[in-house]
Amino acid sequence: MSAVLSGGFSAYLYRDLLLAYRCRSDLARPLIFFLVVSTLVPLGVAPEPARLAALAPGIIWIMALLASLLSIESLFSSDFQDGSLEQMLIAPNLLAMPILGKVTAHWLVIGLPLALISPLIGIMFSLPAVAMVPMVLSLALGTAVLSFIGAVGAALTLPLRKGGVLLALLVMPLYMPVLIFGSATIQSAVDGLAWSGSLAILGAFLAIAMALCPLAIAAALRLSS
Amino acid sequence: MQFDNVQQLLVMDGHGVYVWSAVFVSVCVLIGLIIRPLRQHRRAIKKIARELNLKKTGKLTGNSQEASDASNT
Amino acid sequence: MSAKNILTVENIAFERNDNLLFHPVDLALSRGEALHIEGSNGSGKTTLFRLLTGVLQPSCGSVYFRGKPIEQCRYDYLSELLFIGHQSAVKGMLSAQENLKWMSPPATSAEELACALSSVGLEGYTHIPCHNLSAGQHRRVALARLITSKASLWYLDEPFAALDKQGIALIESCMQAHIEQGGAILFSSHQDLAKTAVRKYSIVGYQEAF
Amino acid sequence: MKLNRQWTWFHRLGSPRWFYQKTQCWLPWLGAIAAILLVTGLVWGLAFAPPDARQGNSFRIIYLHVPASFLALAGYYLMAIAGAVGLIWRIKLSFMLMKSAATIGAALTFIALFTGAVWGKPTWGAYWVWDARITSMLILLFLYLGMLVLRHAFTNHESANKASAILGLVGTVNVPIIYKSVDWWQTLHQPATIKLTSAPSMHPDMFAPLLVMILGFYCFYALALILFTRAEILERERRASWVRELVAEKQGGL
Repeated sequence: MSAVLSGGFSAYLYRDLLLAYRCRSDLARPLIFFLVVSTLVPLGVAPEPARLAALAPGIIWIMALLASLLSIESLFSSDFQDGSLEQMLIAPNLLAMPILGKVTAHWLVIGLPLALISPLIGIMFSLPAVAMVPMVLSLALGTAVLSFIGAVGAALTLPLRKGGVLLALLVMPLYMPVLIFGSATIQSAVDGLAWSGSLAILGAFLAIAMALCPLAIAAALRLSS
Repeated sequence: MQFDNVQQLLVMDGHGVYVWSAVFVSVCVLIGLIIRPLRQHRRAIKKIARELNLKKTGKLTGNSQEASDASNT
Repeated sequence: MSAKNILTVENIAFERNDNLLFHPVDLALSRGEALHIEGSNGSGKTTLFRLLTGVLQPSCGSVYFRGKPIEQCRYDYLSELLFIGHQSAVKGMLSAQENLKWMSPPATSAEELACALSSVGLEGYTHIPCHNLSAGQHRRVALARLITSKASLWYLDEPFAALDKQGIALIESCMQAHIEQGGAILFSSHQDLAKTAVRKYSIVGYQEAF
Repeated sequence: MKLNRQWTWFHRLGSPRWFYQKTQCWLPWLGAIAAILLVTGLVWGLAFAPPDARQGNSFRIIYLHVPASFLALAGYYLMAIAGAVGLIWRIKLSFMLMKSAATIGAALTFIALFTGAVWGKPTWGAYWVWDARITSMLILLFLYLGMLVLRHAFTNHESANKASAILGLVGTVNVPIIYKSVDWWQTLHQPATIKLTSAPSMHPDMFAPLLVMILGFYCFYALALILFTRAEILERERRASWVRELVAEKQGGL
């Protein structure tokens, strides 16, 4: 085929970032969703800072999880519709490399901005300042794991027309450990305990996901044609 | 036997309703797990038998029937 | 299987929902030759291409590239292969030149890309995002790969679909040139080639499995 | 026609026809053993085992809860292994086993959840308690439901089988992670309450019926799996010649 395609990881990372840059407007969609949905909580629950601070770690993580889930479905569907997924399957290089490239691009475009914007929500939820850094770190690591696991769900439900809800049902049980350790990092920081332990476990999840998810995604993509 | 009579067995000093409801639901689900495949099995056989009969009668009335058979199986 | 055959296919069959899609296919393709796959709609031509490129695994039978099964020589088989399917694999947000650069070997320079695009009749459109172009023009961007590609084995699934007269003549000349340089082409189409001599092979759809 | 997969014994073992005929004679025996074990275990546990010191008679639900949750988890691994075997060697029979294991596993997980919830009422005063064991059982139920829903979403059988096999493999990697993280989450938020399944430390009179019940559930699981798979074989292989002879002969016999 051609060396550009066999370049795999860097080629697909560059192309997906370029594509995301070309339609910058829909990059903001998950961020706006994250902000809007987080403002629902004080309206729904209670504006008192004390009660909000108690809820903050879990709520912020759940909102980030939903925002990432929303945007994961389009990871492969645009390539599936216009046929470039078929070319990806036929490229001579290892199929896991383009997948790594695409998922990293998705994380850089969706996951990282979520993590960087989360202090804003932290302030709204009167989260103590000491918990800001662990929150950003846990969200940055966590959304990477979420992108990998979500990509497996997206690849499995690719040939189905209305795969959106099914994708959420498939992927939600696999998101729960990440949610547990992510919100625990922030919670232990708020309580003044050492938060590096649960962050390390999030890192371990990322290592497992980075190693195993591309295999599952490759098998699922081969299935979709 | 831990209980003197059946009446005590049912009541189980107050916890009977929980124990027996759990037992009842579990037994129902277990029996369902046996009945459903048996019924599925019988239905499959009936379906195949109907296909066979269709094919047998089809042969009797010449080949034209055969073509329509093949298309709708 | 003599090494001369670049591609040998030994009674490939594919089963979907317990129905065989087509009668088992047996064919061989050697260098400097084009094979025209004919078959009615739904007789499984696209599935055959997917079986040949290794995306789908056949229910039985196997494909040999230069005498070796494709599972064993996947890397050099796929590096020698160019496949253009029904979809044109063109990204709407990228311009025609970026799309072609993405799909052709990295060594191709900007001039080569520009001249390939102009020879398929897209001179003025090289830097316009493709979502402004028509389906026929998307098809031409995809088929511009025939000019820039260095692959020796071509699989073309209905190359002449959505193309006007002038486009068809252009594609046929590319195929003619490729065969003369010793390449091999396997293509499916509903219309015959005007000039080049081709062998024909027809696929028969299969009503009902065994 | 040279078959590119040579017929090793492994493939013959995997042929649906061999499975259908072999299990024909196992069914009555397996059914009898499972019935005897389950009835004796249940009667023994409910009527003859001594009540627990703290929980009184409500602890008797353990005789249904523990075997069901035990089998639900073991069933998930069996399902994933069947899927993996099907994916690697492309054996139809193992995909059918996987499909049946998914249905039975979901039903057993439901039993485990229902009995666990009912057991929670007398012990902790509330039907739903976020105890580690019950929460992981709930997540396991979601995994099973995900499998069943994904399977029904596909029209083409082959991709349905392969997709759920892949999901099964991804699930098996996550099940231990989920169980460990829920346990860790449990200790983080609540002091260790009465552990629901303190089987080994139980009095021998209480433990014996539990063992019988677990054996009974294993036989029951095998029985249900064989029944479901036989029905699936008839549905999938309805065009095979041996199925038609079988049906014709059965029809002749009626």
